[in-house]
Amino acid sequence: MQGWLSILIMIALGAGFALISVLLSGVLGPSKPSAEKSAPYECGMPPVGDARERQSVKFYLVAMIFLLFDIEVAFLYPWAMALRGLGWNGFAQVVLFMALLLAGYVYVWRKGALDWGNEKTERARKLRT
Amino acid sequence: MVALNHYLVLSAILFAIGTAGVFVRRNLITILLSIEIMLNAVNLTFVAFGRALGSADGQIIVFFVMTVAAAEAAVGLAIVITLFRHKESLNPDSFTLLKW
Amino acid sequence: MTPGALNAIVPMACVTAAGIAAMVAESFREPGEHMPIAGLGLVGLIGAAISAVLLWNHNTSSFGLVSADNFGLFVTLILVCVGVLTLAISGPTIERERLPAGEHYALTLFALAGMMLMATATDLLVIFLALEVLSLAVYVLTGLRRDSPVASEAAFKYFLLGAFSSAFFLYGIAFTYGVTGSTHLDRIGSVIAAGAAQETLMQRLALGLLLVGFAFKVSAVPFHMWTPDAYEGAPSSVTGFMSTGVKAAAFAAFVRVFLSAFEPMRADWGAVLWVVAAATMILGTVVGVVQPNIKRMLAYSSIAHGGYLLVALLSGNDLGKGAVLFYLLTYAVTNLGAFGVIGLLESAGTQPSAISHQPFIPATGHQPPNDQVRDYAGLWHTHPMLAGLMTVFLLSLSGFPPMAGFIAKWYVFTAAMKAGYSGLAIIGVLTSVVSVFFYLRVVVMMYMTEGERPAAFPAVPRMAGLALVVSAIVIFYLGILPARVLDWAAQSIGTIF
Amino acid sequence: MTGSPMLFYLFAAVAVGASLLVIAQRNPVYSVLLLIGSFGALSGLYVLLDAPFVAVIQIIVYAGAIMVLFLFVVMLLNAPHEDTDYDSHVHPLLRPGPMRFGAALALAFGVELVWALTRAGQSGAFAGGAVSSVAQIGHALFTDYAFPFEVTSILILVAMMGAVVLARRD
Repeated sequence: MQGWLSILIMIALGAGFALISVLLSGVLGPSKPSAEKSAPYECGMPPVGDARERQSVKFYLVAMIFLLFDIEVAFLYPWAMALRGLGWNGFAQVVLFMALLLAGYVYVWRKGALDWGNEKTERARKLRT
Repeated sequence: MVALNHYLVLSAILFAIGTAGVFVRRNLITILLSIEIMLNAVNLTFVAFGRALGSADGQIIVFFVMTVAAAEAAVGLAIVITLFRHKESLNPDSFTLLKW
Repeated sequence: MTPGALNAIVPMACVTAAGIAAMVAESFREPGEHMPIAGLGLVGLIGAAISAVLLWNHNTSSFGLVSADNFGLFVTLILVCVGVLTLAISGPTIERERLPAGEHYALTLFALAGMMLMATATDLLVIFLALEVLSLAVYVLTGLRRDSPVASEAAFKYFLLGAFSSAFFLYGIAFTYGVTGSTHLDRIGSVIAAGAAQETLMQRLALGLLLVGFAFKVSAVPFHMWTPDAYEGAPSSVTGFMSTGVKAAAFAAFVRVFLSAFEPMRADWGAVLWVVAAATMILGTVVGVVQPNIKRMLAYSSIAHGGYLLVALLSGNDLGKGAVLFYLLTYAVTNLGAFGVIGLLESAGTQPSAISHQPFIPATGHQPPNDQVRDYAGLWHTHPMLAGLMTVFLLSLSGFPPMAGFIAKWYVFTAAMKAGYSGLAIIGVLTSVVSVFFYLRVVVMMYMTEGERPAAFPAVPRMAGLALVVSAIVIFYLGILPARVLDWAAQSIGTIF
Repeated sequence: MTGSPMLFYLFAAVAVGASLLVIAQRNPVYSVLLLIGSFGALSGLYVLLDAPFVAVIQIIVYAGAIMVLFLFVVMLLNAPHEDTDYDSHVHPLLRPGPMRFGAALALAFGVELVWALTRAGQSGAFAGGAVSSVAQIGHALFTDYAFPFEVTSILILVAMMGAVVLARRD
């Protein structure tokens, strides 16, 4: 267990610092709530609509592609550690793995899943081509 | 002393919670989350058996199960998005086009 | 890893390479440009067929996880037929419903690769991964018609129950690993055989959970809820592919796991499978009789056929295993033909609209217009060829003598009688007789009753028409001279156990 | 080293509690965050089982990527607070038929599993050497499990293509 003590300490410090600062400001600060002060802050303008309006689907696409390539990286950790023992055979396996995922990346890139422009310019560009 | 059985019982409880979640909850996202709970319960069983047998197989199989869970989550959420484009609600009861 | 060790995965690798090529080709295709992606798929399938034939009788195995024995190769050849037929009949469906063609073909090829791997894998983990590859591809194929709420709903129901049951299947693998210490089927078999005297509780638990996973994939009774919805919601070509390919791969793995690894525990799963097989046959036929929609009717008929295959699997003797293979072949060709005709007729009803983006389903009904049985009225007058082909397929499904269906069912029931399951054989014969009624209901509708709508006769695309005619010929050939294929099937049995 | 039982029961309680809350929750955002908490407890259990590498991967891949994807979709769909047509103060067990049947089925299945496992008689303490070095895992992964490793690349390809073709804008 001794190896994990340092990590526990780090977590405790991080969480502790955040909690303490929130608690202190809550306890020490003078709290005289008024209508304006408790309204959500929108650079001074009166807030309009609720906080969560619909986002476009490109956020989902990027998150999904991040997830799938995150798995590819997760497979590389043990590979890197054991590469000396695996030799060229292990190297060939990962090259094939990366090549297949490269094909996936080409597909995703050509299909425009990663295009980040806002919808209007994207549609205009697509119509032009 | 913590024995293998403790871990197996714990993963059985988690698996049952996931199964119950798939039936009980009326929200598509939470149903997918319950399936993730079930897969995690199975991961715990694999690691517990791997540790009991003293081999690395258990942990490697958990690797592959995580890849499968990620792929399933990606496709499942894509299908939920296409469903949501037709109907604004996430409540499975409102999807009743295909009847008995 | 000597080069020789890679032989067993060559058929699967060919189809995967074709899938990846189709995917990359689709990504470089300009929106309007026409590319022969189906041809690409065909090349991959032919490559797989040639390598499967070359590997016949070699009984090679690679990585110790995949063994290309005759049993696996026979199922691989069935899957190649399924693949070629699917590529042929999916042409009209893709044009009419404006599906993304490249992705449709690429996903079909990846699903086929998953099926071939599942049929030849001898390791539970590889079977699970192959099951996931083919299931994900088929979920997406089911939901590919994005503008139809019916298809999206069918895809989600199929996905939900599929993910749910593969979690059970995985839990079964976890317990099997726990009890036997390995996921290789042969080692599992030896450990269970050695410890057959005192069967631990956990072995039964593992057995039960694996049975749940497999029962779902072959849509056996308690787990068949998803089948009618998924078959009705998906495009016809995908439904044909799904009903034949997934079932063939699932049954191959079912036979391999239960008749080789868990053979010593036969007493446990024998009784359960008996009940499941009987219930599947009865429910599939009885509920199928009352279905107005022809796709739902064929969904229930495919559940019933799953029941007959379970009977063959349960009988477990060499005759039974040969019966499973032969039945899978005839069922695959017949069902794909039937769904091919339905796909063509669906395109007959809905003229692709002039406006580019008008959704193909008229705003009123969400059902494609002629999906009901009564829409087939008077088909003989408007499309004589399609009516003739549909009659051949339906008669073979019901097991009429000259067709292959009769030989397949006869083979299954003799195997059941020999293995002493006469009860199941009797139930099987009775349900076959009842099923003759609801297949003939459609035939009668086509010939005797008058059709009210003079459907415009669209040119039946050459490829699809040719594929349907060839499958009709194969059905007659297997029906009249089955001897050669039967001994191929018998040959492939010896190698697996 | 299986750690002191107290730590095991702590992590087990957190995992079971968080999972129960996930399926009892109405708001999907809270259930996703609770599930991340449950994954944290699970990775603690993996550390107790001398599988530190799986614990780290669990946090990175599961909690870090899959749950982020779930949160994105929940935000994307602006998942409303669950609109249950029956009034919410109805006791869960009195809800419409299928849910009660499902919950009862799951409960029975859970009890049966737990009963079977406690009697399974494998309650011996853990055997000797646990494999917890990443190099050992890596070596085994790329020699015995080389082929499944390549199959996962096909699985990722199918998932990527499926998700893009289904969720694309046009």
